Amino acid sequence: MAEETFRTETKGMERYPGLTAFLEGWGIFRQSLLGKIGLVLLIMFALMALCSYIPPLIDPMYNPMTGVDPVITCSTGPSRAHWLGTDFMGRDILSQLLAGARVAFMVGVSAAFMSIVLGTAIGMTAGYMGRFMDTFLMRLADMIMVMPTLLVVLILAAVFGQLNIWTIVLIIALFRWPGVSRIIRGQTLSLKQRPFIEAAKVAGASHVRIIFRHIMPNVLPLAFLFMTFRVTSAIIIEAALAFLGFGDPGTVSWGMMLQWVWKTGHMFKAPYWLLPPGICISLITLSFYMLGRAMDEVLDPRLRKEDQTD
Amino acid sequence: MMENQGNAIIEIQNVSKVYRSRGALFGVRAKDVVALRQVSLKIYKGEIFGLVGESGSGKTTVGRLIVGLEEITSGEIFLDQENVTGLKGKALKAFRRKVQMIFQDPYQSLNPQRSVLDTVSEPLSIHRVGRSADRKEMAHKVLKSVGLSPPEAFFYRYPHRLSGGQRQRVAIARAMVLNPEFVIADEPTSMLDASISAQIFNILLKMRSTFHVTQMFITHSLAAARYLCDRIAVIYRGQVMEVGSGETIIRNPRHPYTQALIDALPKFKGSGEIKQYGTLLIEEREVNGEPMGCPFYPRCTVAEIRCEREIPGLRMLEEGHYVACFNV
Amino acid sequence: MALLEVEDLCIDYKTKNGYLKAVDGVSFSLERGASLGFVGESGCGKTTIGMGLMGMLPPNGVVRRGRILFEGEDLLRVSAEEMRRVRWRKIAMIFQAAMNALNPVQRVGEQVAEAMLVHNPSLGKEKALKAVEELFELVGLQTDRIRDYPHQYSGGMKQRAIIAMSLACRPSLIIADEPTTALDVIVQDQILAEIRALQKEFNIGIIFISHDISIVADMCHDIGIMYAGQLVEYGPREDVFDSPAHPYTRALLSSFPTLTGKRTDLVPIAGETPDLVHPPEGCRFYDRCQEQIPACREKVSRWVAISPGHKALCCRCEMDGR
Amino acid sequence: MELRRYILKRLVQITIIFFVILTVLFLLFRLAPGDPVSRMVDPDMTPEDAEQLIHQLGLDKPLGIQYLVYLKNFFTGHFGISFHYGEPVVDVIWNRLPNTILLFTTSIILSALVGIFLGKIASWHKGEKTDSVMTIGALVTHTLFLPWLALILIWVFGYKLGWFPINGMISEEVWLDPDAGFIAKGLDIGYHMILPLTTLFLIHFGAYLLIMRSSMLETLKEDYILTARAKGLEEKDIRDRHAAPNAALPVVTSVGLSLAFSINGGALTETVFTWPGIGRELVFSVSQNDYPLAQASFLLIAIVVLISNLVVDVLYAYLDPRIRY
Amino acid sequence: SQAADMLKVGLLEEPKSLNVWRASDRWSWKVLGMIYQPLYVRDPETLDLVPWLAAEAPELDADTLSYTVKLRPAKWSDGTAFTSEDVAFTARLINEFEIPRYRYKWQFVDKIETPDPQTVRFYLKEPKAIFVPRSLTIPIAQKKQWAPIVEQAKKTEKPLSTLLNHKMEKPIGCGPFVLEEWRSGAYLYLKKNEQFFGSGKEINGRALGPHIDGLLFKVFGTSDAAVLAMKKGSIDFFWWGVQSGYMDDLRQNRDIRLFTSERSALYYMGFNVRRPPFNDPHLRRAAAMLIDEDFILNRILQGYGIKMHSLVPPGNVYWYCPDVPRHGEGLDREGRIKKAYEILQKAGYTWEVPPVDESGDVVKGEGIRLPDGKSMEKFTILTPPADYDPHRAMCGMMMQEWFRMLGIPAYSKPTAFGSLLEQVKVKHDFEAFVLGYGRLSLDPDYLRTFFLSRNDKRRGWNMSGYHNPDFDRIADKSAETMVRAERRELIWEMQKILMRDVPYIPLYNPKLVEAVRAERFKGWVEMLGGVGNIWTFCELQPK
Ligand SMILES: Nc1ncnc2c1ncn2[C@@H]1O[C@H](COP(=O)(O)OP(=O)(O)OP(=O)(O)O)[C@@H](O)[C@H]1O
Ligand SMILES: Nc1ncnc2c1ncn2[C@@H]1O[C@H](COP(=O)(O)OP(=O)(O)OP(=O)(O)O)[C@@H](O)[C@H]1O
Ligand SMILES: [Mg+2]
Ligand SMILES: [Mg+2]
Repeated sequence: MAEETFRTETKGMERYPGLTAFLEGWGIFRQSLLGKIGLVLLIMFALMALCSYIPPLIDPMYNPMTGVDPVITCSTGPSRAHWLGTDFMGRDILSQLLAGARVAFMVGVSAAFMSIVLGTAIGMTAGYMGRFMDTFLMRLADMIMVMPTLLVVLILAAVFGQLNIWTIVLIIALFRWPGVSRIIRGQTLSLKQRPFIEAAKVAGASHVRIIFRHIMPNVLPLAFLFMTFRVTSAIIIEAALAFLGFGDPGTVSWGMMLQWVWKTGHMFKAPYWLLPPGICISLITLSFYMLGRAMDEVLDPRLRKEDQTD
Repeated sequence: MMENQGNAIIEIQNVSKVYRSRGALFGVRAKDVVALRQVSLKIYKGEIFGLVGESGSGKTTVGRLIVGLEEITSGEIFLDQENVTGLKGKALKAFRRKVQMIFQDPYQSLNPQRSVLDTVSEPLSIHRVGRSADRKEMAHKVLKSVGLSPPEAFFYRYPHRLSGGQRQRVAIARAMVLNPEFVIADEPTSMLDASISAQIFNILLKMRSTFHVTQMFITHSLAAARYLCDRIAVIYRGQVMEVGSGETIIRNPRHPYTQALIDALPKFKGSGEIKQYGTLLIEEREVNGEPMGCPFYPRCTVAEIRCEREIPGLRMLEEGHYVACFNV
Repeated sequence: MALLEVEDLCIDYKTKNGYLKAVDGVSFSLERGASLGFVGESGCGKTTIGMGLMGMLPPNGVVRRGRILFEGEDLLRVSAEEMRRVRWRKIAMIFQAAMNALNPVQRVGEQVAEAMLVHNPSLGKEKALKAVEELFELVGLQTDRIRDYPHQYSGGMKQRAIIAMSLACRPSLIIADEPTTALDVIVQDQILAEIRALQKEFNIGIIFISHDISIVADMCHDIGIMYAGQLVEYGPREDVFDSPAHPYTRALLSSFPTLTGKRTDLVPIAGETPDLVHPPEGCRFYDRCQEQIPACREKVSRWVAISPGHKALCCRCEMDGR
Repeated sequence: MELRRYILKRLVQITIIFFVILTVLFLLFRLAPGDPVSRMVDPDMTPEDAEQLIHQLGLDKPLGIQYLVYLKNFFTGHFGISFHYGEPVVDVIWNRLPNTILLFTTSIILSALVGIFLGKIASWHKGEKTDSVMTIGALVTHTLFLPWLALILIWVFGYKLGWFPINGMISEEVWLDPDAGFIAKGLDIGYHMILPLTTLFLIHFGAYLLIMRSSMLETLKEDYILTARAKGLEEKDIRDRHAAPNAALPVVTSVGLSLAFSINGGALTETVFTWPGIGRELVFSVSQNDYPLAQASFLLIAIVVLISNLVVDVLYAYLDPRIRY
Repeated sequence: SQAADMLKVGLLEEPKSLNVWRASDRWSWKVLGMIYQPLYVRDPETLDLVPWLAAEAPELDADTLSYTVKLRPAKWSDGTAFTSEDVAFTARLINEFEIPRYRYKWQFVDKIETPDPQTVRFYLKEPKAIFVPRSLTIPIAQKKQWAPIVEQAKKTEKPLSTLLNHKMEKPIGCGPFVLEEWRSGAYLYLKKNEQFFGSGKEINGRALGPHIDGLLFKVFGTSDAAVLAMKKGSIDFFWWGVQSGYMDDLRQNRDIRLFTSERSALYYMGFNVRRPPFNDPHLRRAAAMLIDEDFILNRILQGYGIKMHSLVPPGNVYWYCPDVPRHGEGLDREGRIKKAYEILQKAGYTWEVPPVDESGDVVKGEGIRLPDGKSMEKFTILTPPADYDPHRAMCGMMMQEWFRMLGIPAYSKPTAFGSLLEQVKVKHDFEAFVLGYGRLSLDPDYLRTFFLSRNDKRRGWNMSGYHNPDFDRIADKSAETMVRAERRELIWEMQKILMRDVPYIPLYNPKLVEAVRAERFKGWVEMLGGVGNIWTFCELQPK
């Protein structure tokens, strides 16, 4: 009888396991204050990134990199034409800030995506293949892990010349996979031991089938969780690099804006220029971080708030 | 059906298993674990064979060796008189259609990301049996036979929405869907409540009676073995101590270890009869140097000097009752 | 005066879906030096009773009503600080998962000593450790293992250490929640023997919780059968096992394979335990009961005395009794 | 005994890893476009001068020979001569290293201690206001963009309020004064350290707080906490004596693992505050294409991270009796 | 000890090295310049050479091709006398060790004689215009201090390396200050040199001190820290250009005075004229037309700079030729595009979408084709990286945009310095680049170095690959012409040729703004290159 009611309740959705899982996850996510704050912030930044296309359409002087206000030749505070003021060349800070959001998303998401793809692939290979492959890959991971990524990118930037933003993204991805791969490897190792994998083996499943049907679906959520944390670190590394002057000079990123403020000596007198990029970098990392923690709660059944008192 | 000799479906001969610790480069090698030592067993067609022993005695290892989840260290395994030791590739796949396994922990043996239908029909798709509609049909049938009805209600459920008993049924269904000849059930009820266990026991019995599946039932509970099994083997530290028909082992245990085991069990039905505790075993006896004799020697109450040096082989006491002890 | 008298104890857990009635209207009593066993399927509320007695319910657990009279004092009315003092000194508990009940980074001896020192700080560490040695001898542990860490102990030794710890303050009541679940039969046998001997020696009351009927049957004078948060049958061991009154008890017994006696077919209990957030109106066992009558469905069952000290919570018994 | 073996094994591993890094660095810098000589843009520098210098620097030798020289230099412990300073790289590094160690270890220890302490408190008040404030505060400070935070601190405390010095680590008034004693000099360094230390502290303690908090929450669910409570221990004692020591273990590991990450922050802080340490030297030498110096600084940092990871592991084993290698 | 009248000077970076033969960075020279002195220095106003360690102007004997220099009586800071031996030692050391950067100024000196301690005579192999302005202005090292080091170095496998890598802890010089203490990473303290030859004397009409007790060089690392120190009064002089962002702030402070000086600097864009498309002077001229120097000056430099019309900075009044072709002077952006279009159109370039449409309006040009009909390939403008010089990187960005307006597919690519120079100077694999010099020698010999056909080789200075026999001839002649006025004619001619062929387009010459605290010291001497010059430090007086 209990079964009967159960069936009618969820009959429609049972066939769409992805949707059910998503809705369930969303239910938990919604309870998390951090998650909500993070999401709101993130949406804000996404809007900023979208809006970044608008100002140059209004007037070429709002082009974040090359546009200058014809009458303003030095850094000025907020005004009607420039809501956040202008930088030392008379470029609009708001347009730069918006363009920076776009770059941050691009850098963060693509670097994170690449590094988790890499990390997941390597972690799964190492964990599943074991033996020599495992030792080799994990030593490699150890080695890369002990390297301070920023400094590595810095050295590469110095050695191979000013790096283009995509190269930076690639390098960040190349140096940020070990953390992911270690976790994924651990997960794979423990999954490999699980009876359901053995059951599949006993049923005659091939390695390919086990990896793709049984292990991958179980590690992917974790990989995606890590993606949010990787996004923050990628954004920070790019920003720091740009701040030190090793960023892609053809890109207006927040780190670059901070570098301009700092290097052109405006930092004491132009708070309207110093504050926004820094706040943006900090907030976007905060938002991804919060999102990650909230997702962590969704994914980690131990933290599920069954015993929620409220 | 008890002693249809010569019709062994599974025969394992002198099988040993050593887990070698694989020290990392420059690492310190831990000690090798001898999980099984020279184990020989025969399992006859149509019977339920019980393997009983305390934790760590090597019960699971026997099962895993038979289904080929673990590489055998020495010895041979035969399925229908055919040597199936160390099969690879196609042969292994073919072998796996015939031999299946049910695992101990129903919470762990189902992939949380796959629905019941996926799980149950997976062996079919691995072995390319039928089309997807046929597979669904077969899954339907097998789910029904393990008592999950109506099966449609369970098709799209995920393991986390199933109770322990239901999960174990799905696991049994998965093992049964290929119509195997031989199934190993590794403590299928140790995580379940008594009332649910009884359901599972009855399903296993039904499997035997309706599908004629030979089974090996691994358990640490002699009571369960007694209920289910035609024959029972008692195993201690990787060695078979005693083999015999269920009733013989329970009523007439000859090996001191089996006796201790039976004595240690609380027996409640005979009311008023409060049992005596902990009399049969002695504290671990010191063994000098490498243990080379009977594994039970250190705790045995009737041990002699010989037991410390020699490993007793299985001796037939009477038809179908074998004991590995010098003193009986 | 009974050592412990529990009246109409109701414990709820607050959950997302509503109040989960984990323990509902449980009453029993225990004399000094006597033992009482609770048996039931997983999730029927055994542990919850134990925790309720210790005043250690999880944050979302609430005692809805009832009384717990311990040595004449209602433990539900005392302050948190007083309750803390009662714990271990008067009532000790051996937990379900003994394997993890010891702090992995502290030496076992220290943990046992701590139990004494908490309630008797003036004892001093030296003396406490001396006392620990005695305790170790009592439970059959080698005294030179006092300075070891828990991970150096085997399962059985840990359980013994915990028993030693439970005796540290010579309590008058010990609650043993599945103390042998993770152990092998032979070790279990030894531990149970130990507990019984000690109980006799120190005249301790024991509440023994297990899902294994056979163990409880061997260990306890009185048995309480629990189902879905309720005590459904209660009485001396002989009565309950020889002439079980409640259909659930009967079903439970017949689903349990035995070593002795005739080899009979097991009769499993069909169906599953009810949802405790929305328990059925009438008898909670109704859905699974083989002997159900329509009245069970509507009427809330009442206690029926079968024989002196033996009672059951069942409509049918009530009718039959009449 | 076992521990010693384990350490030995790890040391061998570290040596191998180190060799790989050593070689990769060599190749990286040698295969890079542009040699240090072509950087000299002074028109007074004739092509002949350039060839001469290249010869003197040994850059015209075959790569294999250069590698051997590089290895020899490394093992004789002098890392070659800095292109920029013209001094042996070791001298430069030894000069900077103590400064980095001073700033870095102080900040790590301080933030770990405070983080652990606050994390403990936050977890204890889970769900209450204290907890939310601490968690959110930790999240916010932890995700602040470090260079920006440094600039803001400079702006507020250096420029607006003028309370603290914003660069370097000593002031000449004190150090040129012959009467200034040891204490005065120490205080002077401490005074200069306030802002950089605050920066690093603010960034790091949040991470430790969060880890400690969640680890503590995990620990509080363990059965031995139930035992402790059943024993009648006071809540304070349960927290401090049973939960915290266990919960702090993951924090120890995370200190080790996040070290590489913290070093990034350290380098940025040193750069912004001109703290004469290895991190700043690395950033500077990189921008100056001073390969030997950059190489050596990086190697040193790698060694420090590798060794501290080992130390953390050993410490972990020491703190957690379950772990025996 | 801390002297009362100590001038505190802010430095951005620490000196690299106090070994005069090695030091090539400006930070080292700011310190070394206080210690090591040359024979002749430049007058702050006329920029003419005035005798410094020398007693009078060099005497040329045209027959023997020899110069005789009389020396002033002077003492080294350790108290020993400064003699002709020291001068000869220095010159011989340079030639013997072939010390980079110095060698080329001395290799043509055949023989050096020291008739007496106060006289030194140099015999030249051939006439050389640069001898007096370049060779005789090198710092003189003390024989006593360096001779043992030299002996040591000669014994080693790589003498030059050994010499250059010698760590000089306490350099001895004849300058107004001596090094007292160097605390690495923090400061250098220089004491007044009691033995300074100029003390109390009047040289070049200036009463020399030094009137201050010491110099303290504080290393800041970042401009903001230095500017803050300046405002607080903890330094008196920040020896580095103040960025425009700080200026308002500093200007408001009554105690702070800002000096704006011209510099002898050259920032330019160079082309690879060895291969298409920039082997065509029309295209180069069009490029010169497109580049909006006013924008660069007003926006990027914030007005702190002067326009460069020629490759010699206008501040170098004697050699600067005011009469060169000025590309695009006075035109606005549209005018420039139209003019450039015109030039290219005439030269045979074609477009799919011409940048000027029929109605004469400027649109974005597309699909430019070379006169031979091939479409112009994408090319990169290599610029120094933004961290090294944001101005030049920014100029690159802007030029890329301007070129694209005309349909020229330019890509600005800030490149690490090493790899930029590798491509430009060693491999000659590039199309265009932006480089520059912040401290260009006042002698215009570099014009010759940069464009002589002979110098178009690996690591050679003719990076553009410019070949012009006329130019070569005039240039070679200028090198030998020892009469100043005659040489000027030739130098002017060279400038004209270059600005017609534009292998390099001069972009800008930044001005230098330096800040000093006015309340403590007076007597700052303004000069090309800023107030931080030897005259200032010799003349500065406490108020
Ligand atoms: N993968 C392995 N590596 C090393 N040793 C192993 C491994 N698997 C099992 N062992 C060891 O082999 C012995 C037998 O193990 P096995 O799992 O067969 O026992 P079991 O009888 O099934 O025990 P349980 O009742 O606890 O399931 C044990 O001592 C165990 O520690
Ligand atoms: N903290 C909690 N919050 C909500 N529900 C809980 C909580 N703890 C236990 N429960 C629920 O209360 C009921 C009784 O739990 P309890 O642990 O007392 O059962 P038990 O009889 O001890 O079971 P087991 O034999 O599995 O130990 C169960 O349905 C359980 O799911
Ligand atoms: Mg097993
Ligand atoms: Mg329980």
